[in-house]
Amino acid sequence: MMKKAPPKATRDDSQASRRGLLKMLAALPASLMLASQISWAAPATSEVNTSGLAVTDDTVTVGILHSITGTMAISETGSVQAEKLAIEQINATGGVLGRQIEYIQEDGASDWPTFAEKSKKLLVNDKVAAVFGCWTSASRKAVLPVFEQYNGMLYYPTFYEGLEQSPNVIYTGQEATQQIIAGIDWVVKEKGAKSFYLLGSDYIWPRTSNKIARKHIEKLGLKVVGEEYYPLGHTQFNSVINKIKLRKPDVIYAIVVGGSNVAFYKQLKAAGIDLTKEKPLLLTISVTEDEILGIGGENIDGAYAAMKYFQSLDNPNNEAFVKAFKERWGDDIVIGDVTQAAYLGPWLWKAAVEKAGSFDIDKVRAASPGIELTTAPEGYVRIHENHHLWSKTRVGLAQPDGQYKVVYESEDLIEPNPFPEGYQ
Amino acid sequence: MNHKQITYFPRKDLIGFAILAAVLMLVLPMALDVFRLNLVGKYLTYAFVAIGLVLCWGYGGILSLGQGVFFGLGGYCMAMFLKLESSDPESTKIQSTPGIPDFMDWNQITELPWWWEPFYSLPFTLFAVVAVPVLFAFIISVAMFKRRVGGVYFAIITQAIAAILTILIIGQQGYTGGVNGITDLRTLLGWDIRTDEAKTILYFVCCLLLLASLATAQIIRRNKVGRILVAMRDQEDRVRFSGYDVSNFKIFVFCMAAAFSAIGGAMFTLQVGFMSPSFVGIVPSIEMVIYCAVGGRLSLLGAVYGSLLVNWAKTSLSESFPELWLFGLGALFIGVVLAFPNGIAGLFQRYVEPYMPAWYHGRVAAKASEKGNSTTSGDNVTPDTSEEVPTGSDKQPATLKGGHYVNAE
Amino acid sequence: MFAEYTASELTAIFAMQGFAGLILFSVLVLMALGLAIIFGQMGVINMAHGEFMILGAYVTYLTSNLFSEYMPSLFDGYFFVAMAMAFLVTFLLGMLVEWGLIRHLYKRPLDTLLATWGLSLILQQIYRSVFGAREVGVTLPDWMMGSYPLTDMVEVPINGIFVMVLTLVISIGIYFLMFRSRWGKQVRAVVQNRPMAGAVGINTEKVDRLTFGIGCGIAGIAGSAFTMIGSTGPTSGQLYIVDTFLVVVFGGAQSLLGTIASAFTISQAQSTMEFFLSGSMAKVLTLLFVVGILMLRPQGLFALKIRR
Amino acid sequence: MSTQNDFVLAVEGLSVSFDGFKAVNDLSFYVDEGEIRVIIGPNGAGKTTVLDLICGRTQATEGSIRFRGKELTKMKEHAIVHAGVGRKFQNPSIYEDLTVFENLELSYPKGYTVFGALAFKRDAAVIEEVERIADTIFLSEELEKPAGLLSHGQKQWLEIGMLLIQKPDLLMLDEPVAGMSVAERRQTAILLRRITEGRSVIVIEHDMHFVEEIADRVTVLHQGKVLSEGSMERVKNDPKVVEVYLGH
Repeated sequence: MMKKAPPKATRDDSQASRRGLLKMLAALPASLMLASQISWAAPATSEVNTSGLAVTDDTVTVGILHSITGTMAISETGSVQAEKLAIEQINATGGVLGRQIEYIQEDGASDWPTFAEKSKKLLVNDKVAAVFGCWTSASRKAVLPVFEQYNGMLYYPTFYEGLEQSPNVIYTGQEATQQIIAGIDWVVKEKGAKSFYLLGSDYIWPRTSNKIARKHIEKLGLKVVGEEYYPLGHTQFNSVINKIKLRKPDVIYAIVVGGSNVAFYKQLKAAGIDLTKEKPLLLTISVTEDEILGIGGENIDGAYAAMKYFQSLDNPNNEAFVKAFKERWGDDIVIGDVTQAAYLGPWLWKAAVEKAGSFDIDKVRAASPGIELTTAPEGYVRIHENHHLWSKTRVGLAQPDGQYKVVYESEDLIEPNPFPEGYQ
Repeated sequence: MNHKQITYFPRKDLIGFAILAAVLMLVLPMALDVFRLNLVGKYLTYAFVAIGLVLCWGYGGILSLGQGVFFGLGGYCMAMFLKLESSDPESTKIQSTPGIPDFMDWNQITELPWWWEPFYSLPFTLFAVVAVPVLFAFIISVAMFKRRVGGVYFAIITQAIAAILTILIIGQQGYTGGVNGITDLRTLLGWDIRTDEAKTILYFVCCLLLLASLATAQIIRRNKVGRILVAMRDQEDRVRFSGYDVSNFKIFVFCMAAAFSAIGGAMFTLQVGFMSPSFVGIVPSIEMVIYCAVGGRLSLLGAVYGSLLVNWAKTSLSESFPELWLFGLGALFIGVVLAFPNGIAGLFQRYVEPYMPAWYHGRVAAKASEKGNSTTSGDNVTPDTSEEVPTGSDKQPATLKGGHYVNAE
Repeated sequence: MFAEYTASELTAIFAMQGFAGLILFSVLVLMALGLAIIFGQMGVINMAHGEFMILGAYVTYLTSNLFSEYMPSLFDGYFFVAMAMAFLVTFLLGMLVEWGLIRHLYKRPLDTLLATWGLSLILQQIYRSVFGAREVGVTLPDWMMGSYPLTDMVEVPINGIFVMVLTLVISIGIYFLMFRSRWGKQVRAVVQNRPMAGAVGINTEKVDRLTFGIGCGIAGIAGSAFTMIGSTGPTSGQLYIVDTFLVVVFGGAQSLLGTIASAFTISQAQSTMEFFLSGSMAKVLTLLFVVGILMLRPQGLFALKIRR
Repeated sequence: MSTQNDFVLAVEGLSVSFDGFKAVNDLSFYVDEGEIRVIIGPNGAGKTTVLDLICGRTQATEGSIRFRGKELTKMKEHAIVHAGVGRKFQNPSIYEDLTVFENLELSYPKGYTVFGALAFKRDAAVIEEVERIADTIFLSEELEKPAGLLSHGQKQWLEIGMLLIQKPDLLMLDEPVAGMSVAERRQTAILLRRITEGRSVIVIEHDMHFVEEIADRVTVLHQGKVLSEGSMERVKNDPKVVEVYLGH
């Protein structure tokens, strides 16, 4: 549950007036400003900002663009919290190039044109140095032309279907092949799965993901016994559950999203399919700890999920991250894969800016490939030439308490491959 | 006697149109930067829908909760043309099948579906932008109105149609772009529609089309058809027993509303650069009704101002207080219905118009003085006035009998 | 498609599929009954119906938290308390809404539609502010989840049975309320002839308020029951609205029996088609089927042919 | 039977049932050219339903309605109007938001189709006819008034005027003097006498004095059937009628 945010978070409301003040400061005689610059030992604004971004001598403004109203607010809230946390932590450790990060938060309202409008506002009016945001593919597709036209930088946190590689986006979540292939290989190898039933919500990510899954399953010489899509928001799954019972697949491969998830898992359990018996086994790539909150841990107990991050990951980075996150947003909060990926955004941007020695979008872009983050909660990540992240994939087993137990972790970082040959 | 001639544009309507034209074409372009102007252009595309709703709902008493369907269809037709243009083999050479839209390629479609082919032609597209939604509206309305489905039932069925179309568009993503819609539209006959200059030009095109639509709607409204619509809304049976086939008039006005919405949709696609199924659904369709209600469901000009106002409020409120926005919008729905059923236009007529000088009302001075100030606004309901809002009378506006039950007495 | 299965498997599947249809039927009836009372008897279109349902779900959530906190020993039975609470809360809110909003709009059915839509937006935002944007997980007593195996193949979901029994109880309750109680007589009198009902001493305002309240209260119970099969979030209510209205309209607005019959038709059509087609197409075809029938029979399936 | 074409209206074997209840049951009657026929009967006798059936508002279950040789039962309302049947409702049914002039103009028999209406011109002929009718129905002074502001009696007249302007051959009036003052009632009787020249009229009425004043013949309906028919004098003395209706 979302707790009332501590006073710190109200900062975005007073943003406008503060920025006005800062502009006034910037207009003070240069000599005065010089003094302050020297004292902070930060590079001069004229050096780090040649393209008119919202960078002053002691601040840099970025944008946060997620849905905080509408149907997608359910999913995007975690990302907003993670991005704010990362920004606050960066500020506490001295900011970026000696400048404190300020953010302007906009509401995409779960409506794609609104995303486009707001992204344009952030880029054109507010001249933000980077935007952390978007969740659904549709919202990303809507803002993409805007970012390309006005040359902005978007850090996009969600695992998604791939088939895209924009110079103006850094994809901090996994693209489909990273998530899918490792997961399927694991169930085939460890659980001896031979037949699969593919199920998804009816839109591009589940469809494309299932397409990749099907190709891979068929490549392995195994069988897909059913493939099915339901409209977003569908709440009746009894018929498909019967079909699953009839076809008796070894694995239900489920990419159901949003509110449908809750209905699906509750009805699955009620229909007598006990996932802990693994007959059939359920493998999902769409249910993070965030979703389990709504589903109820007891209803999804025994399902497997393949993604790159689970809150229960056992490493010092993650321990610190989870602790900080709970301190900031409340004890009963959970952290899902996307939330973690969103947390990476500001850190990756900071690293790229510092490597480039400039906030200029072109320089940040040029500096981005090869940027690594050893402090990532998920472990080590590195930005690939194609703007996606090298990352590991893990398989988690859902527990009644709503957490995943990590049962498998890929040995090496998996190379992002947004345009997989032979899978299209 | 002043009933001798029907004037399509009585003086005060003319003044209203002139002011609106001046605001849209002069004041706003001078006052706003391109970004904000483009936003206004986007709001104006909703005004097309609102104008259609004034005719169809305000005058005809037919409430459609599926206007987004026509807005969307018009927009999709335009988007298909633009998408084909931006999908030439050269710029799509990385695809496994170059020359088809990118989303088709992602869905393993290797050949352009036959019904996309005609959209290579701009004249055909412009024709289809209006013809496809109107044809669709025609089919729906013939089926419904010939069977005398009306009022609430019609509203709910249009809602269901919006739901059906949304699911279809999302489900057939290989042909429609699915939930993402048709995105990344770049040029119109080689002219880049994303530049600031293009946006400004498109804004003016949008304004001109809007004014033309307003004029068309005004003529219909002042015409005998307009009076039949009002008559039909109030006493449908009487109209029928005066020898009119009521359903034909309903079909006509519903198709007109669809046509306006479709033009709005096409302009939306051009100005915003994409089209998505989120416009076809139920929520935007109902929101479009509120634009019309806020402006005043009987006022064409009000519809335009209503669309501008609500959207402007939405943008600015959601920039600073996103949580408050839904409260505001909800309160707006309730407030308009409870307190101001005739919206901004009603307030204007009640509180401003009586104080306007005689030249505004367009009467010969003698006539005005002869009538004197006997009633506050009795003049308002003579045939010369622009809106049939019986202000000054304290009864519930008789104009709100929109809902007819199919099987009520 | 059935060639590869044995006869017993097929029977089992058909039995379960029939059962799935019955569950869907109960769900639709439960969703639609409250609306049928409000829309059918009062002519008010309550677009906030879904939000009332979700309110019931949130009340259930709160009650479950309360029980697990203070009375864990009684947790198994909390659901009944939760349903009663859900009814009470939505009933009261319903009466409040009637008093503040609906009663001003009885002559303007299309306007109630807009006003209640506004109300639904406000309620959604309230839920979001109070409960957070995320969905909440309602913990159910163990006995309610899981299934009861009839044979090796045929398993009956317990929550499905629960919903069916609940639907039956509520339907019978409404039947007695509407057709056997004094209040029901008054409601029907007011529906048939408002001035006359007023003249013979029925307090029509009170009847209206109670009717609206009870309609909302039933929505609350439905929402409470739906925590077993669906999600509870600020916008979950919107998922139900189109289906609910179609059920009511399809049945013929003034007939409760019609509502039940239409729920049956729609649920059977949908669950059969879902079995043979993909989910999205089944949904589209069901909606088209309903719209098509409504065009042929605009009064709905069971409307009485009345004298005008 | 063979001579039915001599009648303006021939109703034969007409029945309609609403969910089993027979509101009109095997009803037959004939209206002559130029006749004023008054239909009376106790509440629920099916009077208004008969008018609804004739003008197409309700579909007959059985039987035929022939108007000047044309079968009306299968025709749409507006087509029946075009055939020459006009109908006035029990409650004045006028367009309150339009002026008296516009009310009458809308009933002027021109521009019935959508495109006809779009092309409709308010020419001299229209204005002249509207003013003539307004004069007939005592509303010349009120032409510019919104119809909603008229008195109840004036509204009744306006609706009659809206029928007259259609020039129907058969005029059906449902309780034309209900709610009128004595003076208005007298004026209405004069009006009715004036307008029946050259057309037939069916009137439903409860007011016996008014019925006596205007009726050529009277049909008494009871439980959807003809109970008695003939001159007012004859009907008044029919013992069956006295029993169910006048006797109370």
